[in-house]
Amino acid sequence: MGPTVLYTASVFGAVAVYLLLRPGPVPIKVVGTLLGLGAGAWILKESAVVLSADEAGGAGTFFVLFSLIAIASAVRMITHHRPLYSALYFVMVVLSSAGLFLLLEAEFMAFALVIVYAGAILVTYLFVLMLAQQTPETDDQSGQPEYDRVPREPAAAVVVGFVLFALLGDMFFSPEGIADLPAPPSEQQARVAAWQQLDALPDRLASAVRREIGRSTDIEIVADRFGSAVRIEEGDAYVLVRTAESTEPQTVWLPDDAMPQNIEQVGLALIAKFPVSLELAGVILLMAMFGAVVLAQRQIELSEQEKRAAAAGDGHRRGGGISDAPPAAGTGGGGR
Amino acid sequence: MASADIFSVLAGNLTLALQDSAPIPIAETAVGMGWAGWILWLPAISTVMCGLCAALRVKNKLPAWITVGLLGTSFLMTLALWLRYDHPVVIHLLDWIVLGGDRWTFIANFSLYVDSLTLLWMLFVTGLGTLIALYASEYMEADVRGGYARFFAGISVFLFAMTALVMADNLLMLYLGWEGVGFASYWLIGYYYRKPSAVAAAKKAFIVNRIGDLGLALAIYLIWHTFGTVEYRALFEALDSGSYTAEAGGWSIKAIPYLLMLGAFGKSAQIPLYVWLPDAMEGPTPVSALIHAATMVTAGVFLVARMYPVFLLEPASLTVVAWIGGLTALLAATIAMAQHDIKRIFAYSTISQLGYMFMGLGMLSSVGAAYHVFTHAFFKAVLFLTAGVVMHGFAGQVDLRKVSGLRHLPGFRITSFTMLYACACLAGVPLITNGFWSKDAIMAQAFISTGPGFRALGVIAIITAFLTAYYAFRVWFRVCAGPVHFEPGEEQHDDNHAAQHGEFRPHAPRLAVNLVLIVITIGAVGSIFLKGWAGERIEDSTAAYLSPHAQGVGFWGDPHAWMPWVASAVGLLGIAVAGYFHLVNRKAADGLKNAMLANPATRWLPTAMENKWYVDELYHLMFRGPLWLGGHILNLFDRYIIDMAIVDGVARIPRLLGRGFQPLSNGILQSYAVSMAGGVALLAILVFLMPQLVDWLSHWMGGAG
Amino acid sequence: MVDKLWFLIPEMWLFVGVVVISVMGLCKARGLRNAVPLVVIGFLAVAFIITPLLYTDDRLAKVADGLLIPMLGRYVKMVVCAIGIVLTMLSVGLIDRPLEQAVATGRARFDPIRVSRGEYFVFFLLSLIGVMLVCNANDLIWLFLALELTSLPTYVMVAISRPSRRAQEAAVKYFFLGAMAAAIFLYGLALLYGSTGTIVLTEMRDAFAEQAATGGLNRLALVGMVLALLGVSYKIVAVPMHFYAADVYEGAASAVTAFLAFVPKTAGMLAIILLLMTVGWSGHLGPGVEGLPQPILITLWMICVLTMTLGNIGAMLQRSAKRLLAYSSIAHSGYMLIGVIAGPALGINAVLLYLLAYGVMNTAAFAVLAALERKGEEIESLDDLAGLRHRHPALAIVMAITALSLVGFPPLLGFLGKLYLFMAGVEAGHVALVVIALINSAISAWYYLRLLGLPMLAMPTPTSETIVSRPVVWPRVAALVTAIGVVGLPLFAGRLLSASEAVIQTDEVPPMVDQFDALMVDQPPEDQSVP
Amino acid sequence: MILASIEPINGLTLSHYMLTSALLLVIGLIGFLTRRNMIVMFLCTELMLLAAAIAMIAFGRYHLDVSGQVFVIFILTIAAAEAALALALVVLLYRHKATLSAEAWSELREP
Repeated sequence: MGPTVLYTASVFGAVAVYLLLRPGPVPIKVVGTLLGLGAGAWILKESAVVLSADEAGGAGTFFVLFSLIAIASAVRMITHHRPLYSALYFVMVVLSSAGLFLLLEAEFMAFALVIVYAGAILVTYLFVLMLAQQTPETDDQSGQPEYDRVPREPAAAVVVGFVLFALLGDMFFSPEGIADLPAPPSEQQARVAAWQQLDALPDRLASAVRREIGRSTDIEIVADRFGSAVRIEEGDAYVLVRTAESTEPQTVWLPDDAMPQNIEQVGLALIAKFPVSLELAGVILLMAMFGAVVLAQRQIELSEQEKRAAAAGDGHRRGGGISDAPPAAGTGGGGR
Repeated sequence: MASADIFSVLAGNLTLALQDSAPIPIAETAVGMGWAGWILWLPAISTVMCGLCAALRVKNKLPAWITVGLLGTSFLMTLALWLRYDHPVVIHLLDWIVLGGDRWTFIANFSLYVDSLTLLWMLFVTGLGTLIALYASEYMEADVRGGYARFFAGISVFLFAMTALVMADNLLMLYLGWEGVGFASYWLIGYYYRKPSAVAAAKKAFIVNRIGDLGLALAIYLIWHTFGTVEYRALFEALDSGSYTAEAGGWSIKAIPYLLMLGAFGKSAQIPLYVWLPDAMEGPTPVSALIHAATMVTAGVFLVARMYPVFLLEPASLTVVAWIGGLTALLAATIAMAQHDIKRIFAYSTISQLGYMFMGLGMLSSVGAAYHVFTHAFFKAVLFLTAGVVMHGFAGQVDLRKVSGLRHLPGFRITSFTMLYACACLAGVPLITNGFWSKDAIMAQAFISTGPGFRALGVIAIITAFLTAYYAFRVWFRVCAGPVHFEPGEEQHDDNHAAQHGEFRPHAPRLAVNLVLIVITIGAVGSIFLKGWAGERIEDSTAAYLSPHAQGVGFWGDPHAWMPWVASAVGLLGIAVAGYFHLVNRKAADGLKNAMLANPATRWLPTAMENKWYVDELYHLMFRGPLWLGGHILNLFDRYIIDMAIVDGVARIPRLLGRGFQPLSNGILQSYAVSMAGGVALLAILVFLMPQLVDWLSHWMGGAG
Repeated sequence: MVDKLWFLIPEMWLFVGVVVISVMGLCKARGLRNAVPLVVIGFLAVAFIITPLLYTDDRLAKVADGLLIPMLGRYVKMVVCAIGIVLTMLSVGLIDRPLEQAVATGRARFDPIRVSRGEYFVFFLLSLIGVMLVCNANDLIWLFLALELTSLPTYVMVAISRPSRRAQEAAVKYFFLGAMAAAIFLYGLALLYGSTGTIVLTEMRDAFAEQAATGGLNRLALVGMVLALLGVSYKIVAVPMHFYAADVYEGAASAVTAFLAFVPKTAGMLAIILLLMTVGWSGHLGPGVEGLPQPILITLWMICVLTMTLGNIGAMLQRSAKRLLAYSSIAHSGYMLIGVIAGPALGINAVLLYLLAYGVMNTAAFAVLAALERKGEEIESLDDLAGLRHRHPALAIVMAITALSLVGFPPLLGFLGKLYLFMAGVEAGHVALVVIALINSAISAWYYLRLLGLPMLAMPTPTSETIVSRPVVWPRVAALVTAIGVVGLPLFAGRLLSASEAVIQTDEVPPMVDQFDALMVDQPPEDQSVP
Repeated sequence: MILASIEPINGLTLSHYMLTSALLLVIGLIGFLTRRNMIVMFLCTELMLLAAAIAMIAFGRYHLDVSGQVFVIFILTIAAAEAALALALVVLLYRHKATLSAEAWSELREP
């Protein structure tokens, strides 16, 4: 299987998106949808993914489900003529992406995505959209302003987009996966790396050890000469514990569930590896707040009329020389 | 005899004899000569002081006296340097750019390279600079309340840059001066910035010069790349070592002379880059005299002379120099014959004489060329200065048909006779004029050196000498001889009350102007006796090259023997023809021209000559046009090809079938976004997808077929 | 980590400044509000002074293997602070002018909710902090965040720079297209992460070296690098991401335009250098790997040539001074890319030097525009400069000198920068590129001459007669300072070069600092003991 | 599907995630180029950022490395900051022209 499938499917996909983008009658939309689905199905079939339910605990099925929902919602998002619906479709994309994150065992990011994106950012969008756009009387397209109904140069955009897709797909799309990718660490290496992080979490280590040896009295975990308490042997970890009873250190093998969980690893990396970036993100958010305040507070423009009035000296409404530019005259309160 | 072998020689291989190449004298580092730096710094100080005068709005002649004083001092120091000179030296002044490490270096300091070539140039640059500044102090006095200080600041900048150019000890400093004189020229040509033509001329000069500068810049780079240095001393040492030859050096050694040539031709107004010089006459006349006749335009000659050893590595380049010079000399002389504007005639004559100089350099007569530079500086300065007197005296009148009989007018006597002598020099009147001797040296060499078509060039030079004599005396007979008659020009001086009453009285020149004219003329006379001296100067320098001697025997075997006779004959013949048409029977000239115009077969000749062979128009067509067109085409390309054809065009294919075109407007955010994304996609196709696509297509086609 | 924090002290100090001025801007006392720019200058000056003190040998030794170019910060931070000081001068009196006038004349009461001068300078400083952080970046997150910190404030600065719809239009174009470019950049980073499995730059370098040793970089890395370069091209206004430049530069106030032409461009250049540093130029990946990988080289080469050429051609057609300078800014990015292609050490040093040179020249040009106005509106058209000499001779001379320097006229600053850059290109064997650049440089004389000729040679027109200088003196001071820099800095060529050469050295080209020891007689020897 | 069962995903699985991510990026780009509503345009850039986030997470999972996930946290931060500024700007523009069309703002252009 050469790139034939990919290129042809790209062309089909491009035509499909184009048909869906441009305003037109329903049958054309149906054709577009079918084309798009066909292209997707062909790629799925040709890429020989095994969609068996038992692969990785059903991950295959879930992957297809989530990614199809994400892609379909994304297409719908850019093709829907009502911005509000676009935003809601974006929520769908975010939710299904969160599903993909779960499949990728990034639980923390999955929930953070839902909370931050779907919960916070999108709500802001919806808020502004509702603020800035009037509710159409009818549900069909005629109620929408022209700029929402008619896309701009869809064919050019589609061509550009799918050329890029061909490039990226060409790279990702081959029977054996992405070519020349460095081999991932083996399971054992991964376990070692995870265990090593436990050193940075002494309380968690101690409680795991206590649970393991079944006592809550004082224990002392003996560190090795490098100062690390967790000793690892072939992917499994143990600690040497000195308890009140025996002076001789006792070996305690740690159970798998003592291994740092995803959220702990993320948190640890965030604090230990990227502290400056964390601060930087804080500064950026502060800056964004400043910016939003300044932009929202400025009622910048003096109309010609007002300039003359200000020059004549009688033009100061509240605040004097600067005044609210009236929302473009005669729209009947363009805020609704 | 020459015409017989033109073709055979042109077709044959170049057989320049290089047997006599003398070793280049290597400079020593001078100790305790730091004072020579003031030759360079004094003009700079003068610039600053004139600038201060401009800022303080000084309304008297102070800037002129500052300039004359400081430049005069500079000249005296040059003189002192010359008197103490015994061997080439490098005088270190300041560190400027020092780069590099063990592997390579790039060193360009503010240092002076003083050899006799430098001194020869510096003597007339500073000397004439001082005198012309003195002349200008009177000539420009109408502007005392205007741009007087600005003018002298410009003159000082020019002299600073020219000094840097000539005295530099490395090519980068030379480049600094090179750009500097170009800039000063731009400044001074555009001095009358109220005249749109002056501004246009200034711009033209700058841009044409930049084309040449590009060549120089590339040449400097290549020299550095090839020889590992831009310092003359190290460069000449490397050349002397003999390890660089055209065969061994590869393409860069071959390319360097041609690039240098491009730079030299730009600055010295040779084909094809001469078009800026006639227009440069829009500047004040002292500027024309100083910059566009005596000094700056010889920078190209200086460059070739300075880099002569490099040219000698690739002798074919010298042949090109000679031919371009010869053709330029002829072309400019024919144009000069048909002009009516005195300054323009002299401008074309400058181009023509510069052509002689290049011819001399190209034909291995570096002594002749340098001597001609030296003599030309004097008589051309006089010619321009007298033209300036005419302009000044007759309210900007420069048309030689409208001024006549100057020598009979009171106060213009000195002007007339100095002009007569200068015209005689230009025409090459035998024995008593310096031009005769210098031109003769070049023309004779044409028949000695063996190179492709050098004999033909010699004939061209002789023809040009005839034309030169004709147009030089055409000017003099028209303007100075004949009955007294004049029409004033359109520039009314504010103080000329007579003009307001309909009565025009010419302004006779006063003390400073007359003094300057006389001094320079005396200098011209004196330079007759300096041929041997100039020759020694050259043979001691980097342009040292022992010209081939005549191989033949007897009178006809030695061109140096018979050439004076031939040159005298054509010169006097030209003067006689000019005398007939422009003094004895002035109607005949017009009659001849009208007759030629009336005859359809010959009509093209006077018309084409008067229109300068349509070169400007050609240039407009060739350069300005395409540049302008290119800009617009690329704009259109940006707007229509990128936006419309590539991006939108793809979008249009379906729409062309349906709705036709939709007007494309710009300034729209998403139009930019599409262009950007389109650029990304194009790059992606080019870099990553193209190989894949080709593979895929060939595979697919192969599979299908 | 604590060792690295030492080098962040200038940024932290400036962040203190951010806090101080954000409060000062809201003060009721007019004097305090007006003192905001001075305070900014003070903070920048202190940062300028403390930066070289922080980069000591022992501290550098501790972090040396954690950073790609440990010494980058010292040079860049000093340059950014110095240019930042001049840019601050340009911005004096720019924001809140009508309001302040109204307050001064008693027509309005002061209302802290309405002023934004403090905020403007907050954005200003934050953006500078962003650039300074870029050069300390040791992972992709840091790089990305620092770039965003550089550019996000500029979006707001454009919008509030002047009370005109044009400024807001410029802001929205700049912002939206910038967001698109940032997304492309980010996707490129994701691919780079995928191809190496790490986001730490030094580890990426090692991973790439390993890949290169076993059959070349993988495709993911190449595509990712190209996408990242294209994304960051937006910040350096390079083709094909240059389309916004003319509009945005025209719409923003001149002071902000000067800022845009220097600060994000510097950040972008540094980011490109850091990213390419992971892949390496000739000899960086050890024997067997020559030069930049082919696709990256082709991409950069094309970007470079197109950027120079389109920039110059575009500038030839402009009637607006600001648009002209915008296109000229594009062209200069193209020149700088030659140095990037040439690679360490010479090319990178040349780029760093050129950034300084361009910063000074560019600020000088915009300072002239910012110092002039007509009826409270900035001048934009070239025709407004006609005959400037008659009314504002000093500004006209500054403009003329700047134009000459931008052409690359010896011995001005621009010439020095170009010389070094082109030499670096040639040394690396990219002669064709340098020739194209030289031709471009010759073409550029065509339009720079208008910047020179109009103020100095043309006659004032009735419209240009109505131009007055801004009531505040600081933009003129900035023009003067930068003009002195354009003329005077080349005199210290040796010292500048040694400063930029100290940034990055390889074993290939011996350190050139030694050369200067003998020459800088007046310099105490310990000044040069830069590693 | 909890992390305790750390085992590498194979390259094939990764390639499917990456295809999804690339498609989302491209759809976001297309939307940005075609939709004229400024708010929807910015939503599309958010979609592009999301695509990058998916790529980061997938690569992180493949390399069993958490820095991909950490990167995503910062992507979210930037997305939020950009959204705040963009929406403020859009509101500001909306006040002037009472339209969300990007094409309403084309005063600055080549003459």
